[in-house]
Amino acid sequence: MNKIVTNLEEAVAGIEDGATIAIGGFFAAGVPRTLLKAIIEKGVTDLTLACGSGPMLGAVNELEEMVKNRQIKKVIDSYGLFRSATKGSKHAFEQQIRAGEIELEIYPMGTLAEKYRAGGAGIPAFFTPTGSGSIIENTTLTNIDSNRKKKETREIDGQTCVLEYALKPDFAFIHAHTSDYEGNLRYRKTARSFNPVMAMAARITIVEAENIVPAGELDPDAIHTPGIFVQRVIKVPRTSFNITNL
Amino acid sequence: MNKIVTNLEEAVAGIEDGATIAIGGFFAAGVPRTLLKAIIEKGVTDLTLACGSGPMLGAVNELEEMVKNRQIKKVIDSYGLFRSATKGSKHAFEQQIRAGEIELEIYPMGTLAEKYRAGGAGIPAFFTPTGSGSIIENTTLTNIDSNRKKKETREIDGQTCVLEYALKPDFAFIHAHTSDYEGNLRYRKTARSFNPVMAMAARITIVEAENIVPAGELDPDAIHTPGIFVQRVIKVPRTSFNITNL
Amino acid sequence: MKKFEGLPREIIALRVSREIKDNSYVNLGIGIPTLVSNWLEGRDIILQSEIGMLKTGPIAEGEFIDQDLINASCQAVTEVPGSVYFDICESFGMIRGGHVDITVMGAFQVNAAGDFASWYNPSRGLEGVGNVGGSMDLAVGAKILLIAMEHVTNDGKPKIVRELTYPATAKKKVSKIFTDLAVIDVVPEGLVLKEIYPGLTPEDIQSITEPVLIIAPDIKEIEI
Amino acid sequence: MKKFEGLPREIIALRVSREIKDNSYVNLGIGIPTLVSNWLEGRDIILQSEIGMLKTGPIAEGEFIDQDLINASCQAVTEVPGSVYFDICESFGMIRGGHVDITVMGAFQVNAAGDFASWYNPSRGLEGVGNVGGSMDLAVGAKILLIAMEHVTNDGKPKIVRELTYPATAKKKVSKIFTDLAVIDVVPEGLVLKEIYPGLTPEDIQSITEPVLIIAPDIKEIEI
Repeated sequence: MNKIVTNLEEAVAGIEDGATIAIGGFFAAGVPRTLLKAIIEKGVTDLTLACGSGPMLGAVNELEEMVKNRQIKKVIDSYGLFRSATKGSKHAFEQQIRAGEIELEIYPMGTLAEKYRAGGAGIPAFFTPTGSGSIIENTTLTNIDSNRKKKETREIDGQTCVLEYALKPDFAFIHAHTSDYEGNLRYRKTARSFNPVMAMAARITIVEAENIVPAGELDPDAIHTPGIFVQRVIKVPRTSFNITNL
Repeated sequence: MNKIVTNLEEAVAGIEDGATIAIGGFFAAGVPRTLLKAIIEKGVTDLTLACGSGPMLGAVNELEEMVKNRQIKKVIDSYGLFRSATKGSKHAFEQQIRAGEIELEIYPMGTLAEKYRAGGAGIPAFFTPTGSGSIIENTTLTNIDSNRKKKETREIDGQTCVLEYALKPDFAFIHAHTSDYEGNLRYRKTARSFNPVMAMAARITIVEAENIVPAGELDPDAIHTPGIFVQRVIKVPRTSFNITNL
Repeated sequence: MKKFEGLPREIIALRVSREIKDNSYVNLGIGIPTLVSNWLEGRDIILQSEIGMLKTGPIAEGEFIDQDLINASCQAVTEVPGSVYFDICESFGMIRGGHVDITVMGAFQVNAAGDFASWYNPSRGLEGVGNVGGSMDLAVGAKILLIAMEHVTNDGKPKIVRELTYPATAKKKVSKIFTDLAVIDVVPEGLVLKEIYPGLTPEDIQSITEPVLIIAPDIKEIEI
Repeated sequence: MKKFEGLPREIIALRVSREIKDNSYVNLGIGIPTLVSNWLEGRDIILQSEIGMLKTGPIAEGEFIDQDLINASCQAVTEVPGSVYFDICESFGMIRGGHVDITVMGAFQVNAAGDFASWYNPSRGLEGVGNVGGSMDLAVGAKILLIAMEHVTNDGKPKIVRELTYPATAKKKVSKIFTDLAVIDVVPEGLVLKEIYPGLTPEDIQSITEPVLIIAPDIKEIEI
């Protein structure tokens, strides 16, 4: 079952305006930069970037390109803004957010991780204590007022819990260290983070891998993402980058 | 942080009558037989064995011993009875169940897996579509009539879903292939199954490992259960057994 | 009721194997479904086993038996290049999350709505406290659910019924039924008889099937 | 209000490190909490980083920087024997599931009930759409939550307040507060002043703290 594609156009085929794309990685680590470049090249718009913890702050050049091209309709994240308020307020990304031209929807990181997992694992909804006592228990946190929805809460074992729903992106962009031909993946160190759970959650999972090996080369007891979750794999070079962009 | 204990008494210390113990493994594979022997030796009673998919049918000698000693109050499982109805009806275990002397509470396997995960991951409750359209959507499935409770259901995205709650055992008995001194674990092949999720769910997780190595010997990218979930580890010999007892 | 001779179980399994396209991830249940694997050798099809394995290899024998390597029916199996192991949560994430392309299960009863019963035989007693195992998860998560079973019970009673009398595994999930005597599609309009055992007539099949069958315009003999 | 000189941030971190017993799993938040790690060398304490790492080693510099190895603050870090990597769901399973023994976080404000605010500065605008990150998960899952912060804001306003005016991270979770001027226990009865900066009086601390402090009978100087 060969999942290797040989050019970037093929890798991002079928992604249309309005698609929701999960973007793997955590700040600078494990971000699928080459696939982001491919989607910039492709020029599709009205995209929802479903992130986990600021991968676009890590891939800041790609973010700036997408903002300039006005490709982004919405970002879902737990840490979507530059850490420095001063840096943020000067940045075109945050300015589009402040102008309501990009929607930013925020969840606690663990809740967001769990929403992707629920989407991948066929769990339509779950109760979490995270955010109880905070604004999160009352409303969706978004800069587009009309999209703020009231949250359902319930007391379970003396703890107020928030009902959250599964999140199932159309596509996932995944950065892996190694893939075999059948899409079994290994990640490296903290570049793992959101990549496995997003690979599980998306309808079509597209992987950029630094290394590609034949099936049987990876230890079957040490595979992080089984190939059943992966639809396409493309080999990319290992490129170095600056890890501090926040 | 050395978690190695050197004798079985120490490994099962603190387990009292009435405790709930999660038992890892799936039929014959990955079952913590040595720890089961230790609990038989210890002689505690009124135990709830929280299983996943018939580990006690795999460890049938230990099951028979515990049944004979009347140590078991309740078994939670997805596949708790012998496959053969004829074999089952002749067996002391099923006879105690039929007499209402042992409670058997049944869940679909995936729901049970998810209940342990929820317990370990701090998710108090979740909705699952599994069992919709079946008896499971109406009631807890148990041979003790007075313990049958009505289930809550809800339609989500056109699918009837059942609300299930987290399961947090007092102890977990785990069989691992290798542990390091700090309780980081590797399992081997299909002996993994319920072991990682039960290790995560229990208050006190006790591991029997076929191999023990110093910290740093295991590939940090290939550890199945991080040591934070493990309280005690004891080295046990690799013993051969018959894999077909069902 | 008349008793008809039909396909042996192995050949029902062969017919099912024809239904599975290459590049599919497949879960095979206990019984006739397990036999389907015998017909998949050389095919580009990956078997998922709910114990926590992808690309399950053939049954292991003799010195190749490894006590840490079994399938969900507790049979010793083998590893092949590209096999992967994972834990039970990931396994049922695949199953319930709809990542398995084709699920093949046995059944006690199926009805025209695509409901089926497979997990509990009331003759065992215990008021339904039986071995659910992974059956309900497999059923609810199935994208395409194929049922492989004998057309009638040992004592000749229909298993394709108007109303289930055994407790359901799931409702409105069955796509297609493969028996020793027929291949039947489950569609919104009801049951469509597509293929029949050589020498039998649609009336023969109807005589041992409770719901009224729709006869496919292109009905043919079961293709082996 | 009077402005007092107190411990430098590094020494607040040292005091916090004394509070952490050996054999603990610890998560350190951004700010002063991060500095605690400098005082843990040689101790049998394992740091959890929410990006997906246990036993995070010291900050990496120069040729030891690895772009695949950062902590949750996006700093290059190192691996040590016994380090483990895992995915984000497992990481927040540990955090929310109560497996981390001690959590140290910074705060904008804390009150006498143990509520605290740490994630959003209203001056940024955007109506609370800010960087929550893992803060609410860490707070809700904490077995013991220590707050390490300056006692007052840059312009001398109390951060230990009667009512939070910043949006809360979580409620009734703080166990103990470590500042440059004092160590304060949060108990059901309120805030107990346990340790003060050498040369200051309880009245000095009260003068820059909104809720009425209970003075511990065994009150002493902050132990360094």
